Amino acid sequence: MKRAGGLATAALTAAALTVLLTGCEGVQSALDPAGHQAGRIAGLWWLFLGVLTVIYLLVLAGLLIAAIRPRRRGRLHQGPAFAKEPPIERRLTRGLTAWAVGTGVIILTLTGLSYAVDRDVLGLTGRAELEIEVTAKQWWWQVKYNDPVPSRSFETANEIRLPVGVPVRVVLKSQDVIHSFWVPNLHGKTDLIPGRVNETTLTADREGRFRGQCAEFCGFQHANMALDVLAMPRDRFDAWRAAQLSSAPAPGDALQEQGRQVFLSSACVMCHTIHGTSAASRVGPDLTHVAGRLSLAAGTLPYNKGNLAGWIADPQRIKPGTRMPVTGLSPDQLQGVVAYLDSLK
Amino acid sequence: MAIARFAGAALLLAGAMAGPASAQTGTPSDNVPTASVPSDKATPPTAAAPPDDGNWVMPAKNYASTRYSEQDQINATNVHDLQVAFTFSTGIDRGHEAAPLVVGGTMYIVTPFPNRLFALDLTKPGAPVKWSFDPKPAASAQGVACCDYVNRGAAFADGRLFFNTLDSQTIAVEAETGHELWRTQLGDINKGETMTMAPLVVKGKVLVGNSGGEFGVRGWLTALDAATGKIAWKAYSTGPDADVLIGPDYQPFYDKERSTNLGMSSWPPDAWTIGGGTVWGWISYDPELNLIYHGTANPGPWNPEQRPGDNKWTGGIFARNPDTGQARWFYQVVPHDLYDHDAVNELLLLDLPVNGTLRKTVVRPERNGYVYVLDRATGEVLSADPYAAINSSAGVDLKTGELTMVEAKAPKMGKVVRDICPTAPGSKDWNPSAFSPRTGLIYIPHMNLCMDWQSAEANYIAGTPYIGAEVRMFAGPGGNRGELSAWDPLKRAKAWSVKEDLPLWSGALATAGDLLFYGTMEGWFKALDARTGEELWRFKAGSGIIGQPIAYRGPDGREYIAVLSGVGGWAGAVVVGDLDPRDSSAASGWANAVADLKQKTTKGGMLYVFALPQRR
Amino acid sequence: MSARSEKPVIRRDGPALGEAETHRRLSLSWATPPGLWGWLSSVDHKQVGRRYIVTAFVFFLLAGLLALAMRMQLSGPERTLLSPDRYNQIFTMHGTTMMFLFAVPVMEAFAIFLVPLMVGTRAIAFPRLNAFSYWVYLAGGVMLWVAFILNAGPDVGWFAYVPLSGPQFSPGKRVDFWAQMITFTEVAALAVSVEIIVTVFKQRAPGMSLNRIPLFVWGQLVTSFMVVFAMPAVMVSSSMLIMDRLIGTHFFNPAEGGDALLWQHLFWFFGHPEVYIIFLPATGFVSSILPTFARRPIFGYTALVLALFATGFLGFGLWVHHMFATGLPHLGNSFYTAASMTIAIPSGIQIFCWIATLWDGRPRFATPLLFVIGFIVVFVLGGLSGIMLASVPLDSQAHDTYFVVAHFHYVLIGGAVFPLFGAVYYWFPKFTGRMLSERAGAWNFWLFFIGFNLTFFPMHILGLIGMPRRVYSYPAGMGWDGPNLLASAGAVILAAGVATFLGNV
Amino acid sequence: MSSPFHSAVRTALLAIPLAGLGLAACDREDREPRGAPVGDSGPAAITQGSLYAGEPSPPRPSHREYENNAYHLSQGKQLYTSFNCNTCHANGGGGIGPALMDDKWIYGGTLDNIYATIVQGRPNGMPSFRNKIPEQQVWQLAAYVRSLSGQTPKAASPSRNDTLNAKPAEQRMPKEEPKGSSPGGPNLEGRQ
Repeated sequence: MKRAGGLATAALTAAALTVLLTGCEGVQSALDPAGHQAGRIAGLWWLFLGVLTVIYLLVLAGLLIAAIRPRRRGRLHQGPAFAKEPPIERRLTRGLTAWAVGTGVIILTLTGLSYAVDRDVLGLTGRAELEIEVTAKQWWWQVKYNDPVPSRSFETANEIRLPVGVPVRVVLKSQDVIHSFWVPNLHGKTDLIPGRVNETTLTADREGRFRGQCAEFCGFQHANMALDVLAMPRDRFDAWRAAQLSSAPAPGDALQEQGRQVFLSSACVMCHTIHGTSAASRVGPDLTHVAGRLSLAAGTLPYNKGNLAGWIADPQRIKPGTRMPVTGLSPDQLQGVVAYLDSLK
Repeated sequence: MAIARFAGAALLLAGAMAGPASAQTGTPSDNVPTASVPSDKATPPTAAAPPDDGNWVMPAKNYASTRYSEQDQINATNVHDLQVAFTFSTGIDRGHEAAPLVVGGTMYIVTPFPNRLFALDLTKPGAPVKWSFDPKPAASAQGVACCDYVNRGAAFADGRLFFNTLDSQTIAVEAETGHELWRTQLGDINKGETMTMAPLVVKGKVLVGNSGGEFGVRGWLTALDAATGKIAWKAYSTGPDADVLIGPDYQPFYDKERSTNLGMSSWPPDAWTIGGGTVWGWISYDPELNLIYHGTANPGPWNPEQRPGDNKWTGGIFARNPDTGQARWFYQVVPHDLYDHDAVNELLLLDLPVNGTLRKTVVRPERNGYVYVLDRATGEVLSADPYAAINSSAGVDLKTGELTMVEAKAPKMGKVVRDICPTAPGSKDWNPSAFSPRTGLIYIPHMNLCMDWQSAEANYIAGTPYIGAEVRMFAGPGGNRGELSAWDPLKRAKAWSVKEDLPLWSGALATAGDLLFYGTMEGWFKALDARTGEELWRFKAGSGIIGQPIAYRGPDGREYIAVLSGVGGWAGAVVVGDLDPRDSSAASGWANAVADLKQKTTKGGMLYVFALPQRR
Repeated sequence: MSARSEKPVIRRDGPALGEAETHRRLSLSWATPPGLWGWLSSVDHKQVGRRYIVTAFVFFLLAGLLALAMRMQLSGPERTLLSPDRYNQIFTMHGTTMMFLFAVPVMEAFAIFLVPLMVGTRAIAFPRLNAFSYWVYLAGGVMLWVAFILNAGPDVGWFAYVPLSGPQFSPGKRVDFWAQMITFTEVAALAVSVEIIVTVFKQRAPGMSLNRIPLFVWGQLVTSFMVVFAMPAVMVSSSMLIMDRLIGTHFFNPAEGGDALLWQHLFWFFGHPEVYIIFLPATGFVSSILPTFARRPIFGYTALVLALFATGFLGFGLWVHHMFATGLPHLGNSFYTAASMTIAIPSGIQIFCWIATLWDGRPRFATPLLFVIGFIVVFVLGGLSGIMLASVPLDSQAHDTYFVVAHFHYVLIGGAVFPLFGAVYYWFPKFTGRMLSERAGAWNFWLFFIGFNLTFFPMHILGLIGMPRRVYSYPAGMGWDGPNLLASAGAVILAAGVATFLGNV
Repeated sequence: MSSPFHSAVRTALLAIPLAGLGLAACDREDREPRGAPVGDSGPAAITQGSLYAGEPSPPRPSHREYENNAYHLSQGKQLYTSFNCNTCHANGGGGIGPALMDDKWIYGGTLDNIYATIVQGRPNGMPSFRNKIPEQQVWQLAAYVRSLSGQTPKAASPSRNDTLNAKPAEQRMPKEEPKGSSPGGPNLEGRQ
């Protein structure tokens, strides 16, 4: 029995270690903070982990000792304990009181710490310099960069880019069901709830590419509803922003031109927008600069021409249940559309 | 005989329209009715409202848009004898919003789609058809007409009739023969561009604008050479200044209208290309200042969250030079319009004492429920007073000209905002009011409706509506859905008003007999005492009336009142489109407001002409 | 079972009857009628209790199979064993079945069987209601599972958040079945709670004052009160959901004046106490088993009872910690943080008392005690991760991730299933008259314990490194492959443990 | 109280129709995002009346699965808004276009008729969506359009939407007997 227990413990420890070593650094990890908020939360996490581990070990030690401590033979209780053995009862009661008080103090401390971090993480909202409006839809993210001058606002999808060190206010809305916006490396999650407007603040501390994912079950493709977050230096961000404001470039060659024609006369135009063309529907993501994005289909596939073609050819294979239909384009048409879309940097 | 009269009338008209030079030569003292009006009353500028010759050559009667006839044979004492002189069926059963025209013994009627033009010979008994003209517009235009296939009338000038067809053509026809002179295709129905407005002819130019603000078109007003149909200029309502014809002449009163390329920068990128601002309403013209005044319709889509910014130059009033189209001033009545409040209603040119000084003003009962008085030379807002129930805005700041919106009533995505007054069609839609210089009152046929509104994400698919809102309308406070208010522009208050069960969608007509005519959607054609509002006479027409009544002097010298019946329009869509009022959002919410209309009237187009019985 | 008394029985509302006549009449009314129909219409609390237990275990096994299917799907990245539609139905059915058709009913079943015996009465109060509750429960469960087998299983999660579960986003009848099942099972639970409360308060044997009733009965009593206060919330909300879906009301439609968050408030007002509804009876198991095998009376009877009360009371004040991410006012959230953490105090007291009992006793490590020790090891870990989740900032990272999955499996399996297995081993002779094999029991325990930890411990890490819950698939290269594979392997061992139990039974 | 035998018989009698219902539910609740198998195609030509030259195209239960399936109907409902059907036809009450929730069918009320109307367009303003809407989605739309007047099974028809509720939900619409296309023609199929 004990050997089995030891084995189990060993297996558990080994498993835990392996996992911890591989997992900590990641593009979607709360333990690898890259932003002010996530950093504070991770700090709190390690603190909680430390304190609670100590408590857990204490309990386990108590249990272990209680189970295996040597006992005098034949000392069995007869009848109610209260009368028979006051000393041990008294000792245990004192222990219980101490234990309860200790628990209370620790809990009070932890509550206070949690509260302090909560305030700190919140406190940044007022100082945001940039406002991004994220609208969740089944199953992708519409991202709007708002600006006091309306013509300097623009829209993208499934991708947020932000300048390093600048607090960014993210306004969160939903158009269908409840989703949750979660970029663990930068901050904890906030829900997007139809009929409500929520807010969160992101402040990236360092450059990098992070991944966010919907964290509230939202139907068929909850699993494939991710977004990329790119933290970049201010100047590169500004350049990117300026480029996003421009309309889509004109087709560069005959194939692209043919693709553009197909796009504008087929099912594509019913759902998508490409600025600078007559396509301006808002069912699906804005494709004005689709080729400049890091991934396709809400973080399902990395962006490249092959994946783009595969996605258009049979979206239902890649993301069953997605709103993007199988359009039945002929191979020629598909080739053209892919060439055209790939030119939209 | 008839020809001679006709020619005389035409000559007279030609003179009136020849421009400010000739208009100014006429001395005001020649003008009997206005001269008799005391100076503390509002009067239309004589140049824009010349003496009545008994004809009716443009839907608004004159450039000042008073819809006032100096015919006084029919008056309060004899109107009860008024009876039908003759009728004429147009054969079309859609909404008849047009005003008949009468020029020297001939009456011209333009029907809704398919936009046939009839000339009726008034000199003969029963007014037989003299000629008719069928422009044969494209049938599919019906699918992109937002609010029934209406047409608001033709315009007559220089022996020619000008009118628009639903499929975006402007056509000139020889008035005498009905021969087509020219036609110009101005818009593309595949993008949702239609034309329903009545043209206005100013100084040899035919001014027309497009409809389709609900289809994501880009609004414009264009001037066509009356002789050839060639485009003289075209002023867009959105986009770069060069397209909007904003140049060195542009001197708006308010600073917020003054910046370069506001027509682009006040929109999200590219949104101005499908941003609406159509010019489908009324145009007035002041020959003295040589300015035309026209409104621009709502920005598209309705859902305001999709178009942050002021959305210039939609929802406002332009003053332009008719020769070049260059803008003189602009005032945005509804910046960042929240409720489909097209600013295209009639613009009455009145010289009005304001704070002791006589100001040249333009008066507009606006969709948002205020009577605006603007200085027509500068665009300054002199006053804006509510004439209907309003809870979506809290008045206009006369210093800045800004309309104060009520935040709680602003449309929201994903939320039904309840009980917004007025509705999307406004306190008053296109149906024009009339002004009588004798009473000094403006007669405003309007509505008393409120609505629930929910914004939704609008998808632009070319040729389909671009709206993004669900609306259901219902009766406003008091339960009456319509009202005719007599507005005193001096006191800035209602003199009297008459409540109507159904919303009013017809124009008003004031006559020198101190009568006021209008029709209701259930088919009553009514005459009120213009001073008291007392109902003196009513007649039940075959179908609901949404047309514009006119008064004219017939070839026999008698006074006639004419009106088209034929329910329809946005308000009557539930009848003409045979909609199902169980769906309260049908016809963009109108079905709910007039769910009982199907029980009260049926469709059918008919001209009614009334006269007093001939004395033997 | 009928308590015989020496004196003639005096009935307040009837004639005085002799002992024999009383006995005859009572036997007539309480006896199980003959035949199939008789069997079906039995109102004997022991028979109903056994049926409840067996039915609940059947549902436990079914839901466990679903869990295995999910673990197979998630054993590696981008597996296509299950379609998203199937997967969503499966995880919904797993959660729903475990919570509504297994955990609560099985605890009530033990109460139905044991409480009357422990307070010394001949039958549970309202025996017909008791039988009714079973049939309603069975109807609800069968309805749900038949729907599931016919491809109309709910697919919106056991929490069925609107608007996803609402009329627009869940077409068809799937959610209707779910919501009706909720109403059925909650009616059953409410009925049983009323019976337990009345039994404990009105039918105790003479001389059994409240401070002498067994801790198990205390646990069931507090639980029953919690059920009475908590279950109506979910019944009301599930009925509101059905009305929204079928007759077009707007309780949860934000557009027309409803609120999507109303559902969450109502659901978690039930949903959090639900955890204690499952856990408190289990503490009753522990407090029954421990003194027996520690061979020492339980330490701190009064403290344990007070802890039960405290837990029962506090359990209603923390539901918002399920909603920290919904953007509720922050000050309010902080209150719920404090309240959620406070619950650690009564739990800590209980743990201390149990360990103290063991400490001072002379334990015999029979299977039931093994399970109790396993319970302490596992449950304390779950409780401590619960303290983390009570903190708003930490919850904002861990909420709706595998960390939470790990946490509540530690709490629920640790806090309820371990004691439950212990209780089965402990009371099996009483239920059936047969002892279970100790050898198989040990195998059962160790397989279950190891399998459990192997399955769920890695999930803590998975959650922290970013894996959200309720995903049917996940991309490769996220660092999630290893822990997931480990968890799936653990699930197999866990299943082996359960299989051993089945074999033993 | 009846005997166990009787109750068993009763249970069995009850179970048979229930099982039938259950089997029907299998298809009704399917969520096949891809729709009908590849290679299916729309109706080549649809006549709306019995006055036609040549042989009538035989009535065929084409793509019934779309209108018996809750998922397809709800997809159709979503597309109805996405593709701006609602901006002309409102929530079925009509506006620019005719009402769809009443009993009048100008161009025929069978699934095939509606498919043809969407794909081909109609002369008085209905645009043609040929090549613009993938075939499967047209079927979904057509099925949804039929649900507006209660032509689809109540158990599969959509319920109220989460937006402004302008009219009773499709599942609560009374079934309208389609009128407006001549009897004897292929429309009989839609009249059962």
